[in-house]
Amino acid sequence: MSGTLLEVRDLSVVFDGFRAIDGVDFTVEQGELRFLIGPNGAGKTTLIDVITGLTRPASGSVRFEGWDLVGRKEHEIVRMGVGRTFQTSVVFEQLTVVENLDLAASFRRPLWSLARRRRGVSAAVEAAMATTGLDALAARPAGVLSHGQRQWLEIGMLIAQRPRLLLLDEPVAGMSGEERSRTGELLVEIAKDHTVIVIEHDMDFLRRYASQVTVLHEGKVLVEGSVDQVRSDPRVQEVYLGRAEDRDKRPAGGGRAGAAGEGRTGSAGAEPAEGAAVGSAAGEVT
Amino acid sequence: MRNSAWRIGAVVAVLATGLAACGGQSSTTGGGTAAAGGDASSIKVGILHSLSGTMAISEVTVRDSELLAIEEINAAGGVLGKKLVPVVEDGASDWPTFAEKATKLIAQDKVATVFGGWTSASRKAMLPVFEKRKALLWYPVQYEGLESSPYIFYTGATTNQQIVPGLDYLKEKGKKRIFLVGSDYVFPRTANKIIKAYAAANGMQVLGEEYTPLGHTEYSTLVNKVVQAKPDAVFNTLNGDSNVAFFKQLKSAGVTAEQMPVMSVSVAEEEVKGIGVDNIAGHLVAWNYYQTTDNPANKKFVEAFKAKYGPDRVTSDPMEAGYNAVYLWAEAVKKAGSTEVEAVKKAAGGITLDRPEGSVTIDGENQHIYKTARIGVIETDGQIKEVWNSGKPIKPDPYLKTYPWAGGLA
Amino acid sequence: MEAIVNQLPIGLSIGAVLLLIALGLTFTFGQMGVINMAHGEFIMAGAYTAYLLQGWAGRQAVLVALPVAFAVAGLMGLILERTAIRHFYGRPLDTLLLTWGVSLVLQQLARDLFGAPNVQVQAPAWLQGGLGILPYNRLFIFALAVGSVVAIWGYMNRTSHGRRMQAVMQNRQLAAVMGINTGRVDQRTFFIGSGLAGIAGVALTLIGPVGPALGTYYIVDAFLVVVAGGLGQLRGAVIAAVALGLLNSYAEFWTNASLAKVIVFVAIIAFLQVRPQGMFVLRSRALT
Amino acid sequence: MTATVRDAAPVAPPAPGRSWRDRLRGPSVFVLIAVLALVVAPLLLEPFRLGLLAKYLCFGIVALGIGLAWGQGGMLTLGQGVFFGLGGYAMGMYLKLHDAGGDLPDFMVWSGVERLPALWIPFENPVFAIAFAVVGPVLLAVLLGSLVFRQRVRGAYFAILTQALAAAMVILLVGQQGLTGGTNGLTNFFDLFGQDLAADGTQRGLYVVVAAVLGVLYLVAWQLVRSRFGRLLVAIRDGEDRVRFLGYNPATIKTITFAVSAGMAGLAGALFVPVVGIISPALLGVVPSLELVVAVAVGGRFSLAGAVLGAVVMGYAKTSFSEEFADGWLYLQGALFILVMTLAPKGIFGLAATLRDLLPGRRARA
Repeated sequence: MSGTLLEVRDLSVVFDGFRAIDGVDFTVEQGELRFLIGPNGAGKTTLIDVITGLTRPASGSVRFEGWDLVGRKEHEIVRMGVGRTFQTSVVFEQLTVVENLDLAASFRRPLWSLARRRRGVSAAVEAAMATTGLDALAARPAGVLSHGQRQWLEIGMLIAQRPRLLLLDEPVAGMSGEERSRTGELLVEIAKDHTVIVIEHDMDFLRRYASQVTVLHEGKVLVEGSVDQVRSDPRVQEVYLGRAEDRDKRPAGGGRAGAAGEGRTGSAGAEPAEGAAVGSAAGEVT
Repeated sequence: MRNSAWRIGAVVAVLATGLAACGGQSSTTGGGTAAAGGDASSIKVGILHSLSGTMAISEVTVRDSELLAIEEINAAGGVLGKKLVPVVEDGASDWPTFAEKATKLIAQDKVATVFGGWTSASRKAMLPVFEKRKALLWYPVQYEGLESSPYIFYTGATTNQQIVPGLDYLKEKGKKRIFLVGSDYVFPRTANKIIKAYAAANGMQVLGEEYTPLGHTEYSTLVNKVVQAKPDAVFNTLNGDSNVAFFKQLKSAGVTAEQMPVMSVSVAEEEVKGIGVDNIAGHLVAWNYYQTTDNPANKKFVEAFKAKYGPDRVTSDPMEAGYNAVYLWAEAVKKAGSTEVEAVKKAAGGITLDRPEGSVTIDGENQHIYKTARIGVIETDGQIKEVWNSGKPIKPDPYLKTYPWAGGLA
Repeated sequence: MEAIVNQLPIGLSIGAVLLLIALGLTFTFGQMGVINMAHGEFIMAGAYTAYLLQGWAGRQAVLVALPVAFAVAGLMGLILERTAIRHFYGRPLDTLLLTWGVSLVLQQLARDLFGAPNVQVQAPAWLQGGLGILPYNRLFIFALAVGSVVAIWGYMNRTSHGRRMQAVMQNRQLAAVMGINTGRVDQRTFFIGSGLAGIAGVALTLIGPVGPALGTYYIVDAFLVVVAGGLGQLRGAVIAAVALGLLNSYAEFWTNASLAKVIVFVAIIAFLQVRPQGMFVLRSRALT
Repeated sequence: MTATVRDAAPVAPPAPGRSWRDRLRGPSVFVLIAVLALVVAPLLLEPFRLGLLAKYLCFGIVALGIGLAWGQGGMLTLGQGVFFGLGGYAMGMYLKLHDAGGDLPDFMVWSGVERLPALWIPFENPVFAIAFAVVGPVLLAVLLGSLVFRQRVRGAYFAILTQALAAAMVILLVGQQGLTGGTNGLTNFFDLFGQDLAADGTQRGLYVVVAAVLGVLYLVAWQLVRSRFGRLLVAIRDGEDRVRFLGYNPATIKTITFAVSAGMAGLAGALFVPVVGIISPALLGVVPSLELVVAVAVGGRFSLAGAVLGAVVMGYAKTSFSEEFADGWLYLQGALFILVMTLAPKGIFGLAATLRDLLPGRRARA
């Protein structure tokens, strides 16, 4: 089955007069693995926030399988088949790995049946554990997991939800090299039978795993195309490499910085060429 | 693992039996041998007031005067040759606690009688306990009437000994247009019902009736309502701390006692200090006793009280009523020759004593007291000067049966 | 019509009282997420400070007491913050219970130190009388509230301490990363927030009872103002206090005091349906 | 916090591969306590103390609900007294009407009410009264919960709102004297289903009923906590917004839990009235509501057993300390509270579990 799964039209998001997203059009086809990149402040996470109902747009539409998502509550959007992870992984530390996964897999159950105890492990949870390689940790509380393991658990929870569209927000941020590779393989594995959108900063990671890439810059779509097309595009180079000189000229940069950027330090230094760009801009729109 | 299971079990078992043992133990220590509490040389009496919580401020003073009475009686040889031993409990300003502690005093300590309570709510909570267990309570505070339990003696004023005389006084002074202000609970609401019936029958006009929650401290709106209504006088049944806020805010709104006197029935010497003499001087109160009441029994009471508790302390109507309660009970016991409840009840009727407020007599029928009504004005030294009294003790009439205008009330 | 005009200044003056008692809370609650149930007892401490100073300053005690009460209540807050609350950041509900324990102890302490009965604080002679329907002492409280707000606003926006405080309020981690000593800022915030309670306490001696239970009469109202105004928002607190004051005065005028309290509660619930985070809210993406 | 609440028996999920001894541990302790409470206590304790214990157990039922809502679900409800009061008043109204036997209840007479208010009429039926004692609080909780949780009001806001609800409720009850008995509340009950309420036998029977109800509700709550619902509740407590992205509406789960805890409080109130003989606004205000939360914290909020234990222990402590030295109670309560919150935030139960882990030899044997 193919066709358009997600269609974003003329989307704008405004925070206190600041246009975080400014007239974005964005389409994802069934079965695609799409990377979303751009410097901090480009509006990547904001775009995902709008798709998943966390942020309301000022104007524009988001259609998923033809249904408009704007105005729906977060959990309703999940129930329609759109799942996501977060930059800073949020798993339930008091619950075990298998319980985390089981909750993710159970939302379609009728409410009254939740009052029963879980007996055994469902197929979806089994599969999610197998895919993410967390089997051995099943009975451990999620609180004791390492950073990488938490990210995998989040991805596992996402798979267990059996969504039709997966949105991953910087899945390899803060990971070690080996963990990155494993996550990349995991991603390829998942992309085989899911439609996936990944936000990522890490160029190296991008080179290795991405096919289709959309570059956002200052709330607008800058370029869209294959990895090589995008890498060779002068505008992209300008945006990424020119930023270092740029930053002193941007008066707005620090203005709202106060409220931003928690947990972002981890992504710096992934690649020397970008370290400057990533580290310099505290102004990821919040 | 099994061991730990049993360890938990054992701890629980020990705890539970400990609890049980504590309960059992305190019951036996409290039990005693004599039928009516105490032993061959002593009689236990219960004192049950709020020693903590919002009511403690008032009730502690009554406890003090009751303990003074017990001390004096013991110094004079006790009752029936036995010393009185007070068992003091804390009602904690919480009505169910009053019921619980009353049960404890009766069932466990087996006291001969209990002196206690202040708020109507605490009395209502204790009433079933005393009636079911056929024990005696002496309740020392003026109250809203409409009650006459066979197991309670009421040594404070009922409505016809305080509110009605207060109204008589206002009428006599030509204060015909009055405004009613009260805390939102039983006493003020009942009192105001009586006041409205009285007003209707006596050509007086009630311009407004306002209630505020207990503990309310924001009176600017209410004061504004009062000021706009321009009454001749205000009849005030506010309780406790609210009086402080009300009088302060009334004063700062420019209302003086000359233009618009406030007649209060819950403000006594003790409260005047907290309100601030500045704010309340010149206003009126209605009670049966003031520290300044002039007679030898009062002189002795005030001196003894200050000697025991310090020269700064003042005496007030409820304190005196509590003090009287102990003496009246002791007298009834002497007359009955026993502390047995039914005998004491039977003996009590008709007992007359000279007390600080003057002559008091127990009405055997409704177990209230004949009391002299006194209207006072608050002086700048914080004392209350009597400006009017009823001349003789008024027969208590808790249901106002002898007042034709009160026909529809109960 | 006359009523509407008459109740307006009364509502504003009730609002001023609400603002004074809630101002400190917007700091401690707003910045640090600390629900300080002992705030009421800091107010009480301020009131007793005025009482104690009477022996020395006589009828001018209220004036003299303002800075002293600020310091006394502020120090109490500082001690509380240093000894207990700093271990509780990020656990606001636990601090609520902790500080309630503290408030119980402080109430009983006041009872033991000053006695259970209310004490009297004499108002200065120059506060006797009034302007139209508003007594001078109400105007004094009004001026005090305005003064406090202006002082706080100036402190927050015109001093480096204040800006640091704002930075911590908006993003604690980032502020820490940027080299702000958040512990120091917290202490200062708690000192000021508690100190404002002390000032409120002095003001309340003009219109209400001074006793061990003083704090309990105001604490719920104070929290409602903060909830309606939004976390840590000075202008939110001001608007909420004035709005609740006006609502209270009109509701009480047309119904009665009991019903007015219930109406205010219902209004706040209804308001939170429209603005669940209070009037003004800091936007943040942080997922909690 | 990562160490979790493993020793709070009902909370910890059954780890796979536990021995049968482990599986029996919880139930055996439960049965032991049940036997102690239902058989041993009525035999050992004299009626007065048994009545007090019944009162503490009523508070234990409320505490169970608080444990569920707060300990598990993170909803700090400072207004549980409201639900307790609703249940208590429902029961009190029935008892009052029953005692009046067709006449007006005594307080209405002296409040000047001439006809039985319509609100009271259904409460002549005991089945309605008892049903209302549970359903009334549940409905109020659903109403409040759906309004408040839907708008994502939570944490401190929720706590303050529930506290204000308690304050408003007291004012409302006190103000409607003819309808509610005002500050006095409802008191002076004589007869429950033909049994004299003052009789020792009736009180003993009531105690057994209270203990049994507590036991049953405990099992229900325990089951709930161990179910997916319970896991979800913990997840919501620790990351409500994240739960939305698992496809659940936290507002629904929270409202249900809040309603369950309200229902428990209501039932406790209904049982409390015949046991203690009074229901008044003083029982459902800000302070008693807070005191129960305190008790739960002291006992150990993360475990249902800890919550119940806390309520019973604090109730007992309050009675015995106020008998010994009344003035000290506030100090003691305050100090205990400060100590528990600073030194043992998981309460007695959590502390006991930690201590037991430290016991030498335990690890070897396990």
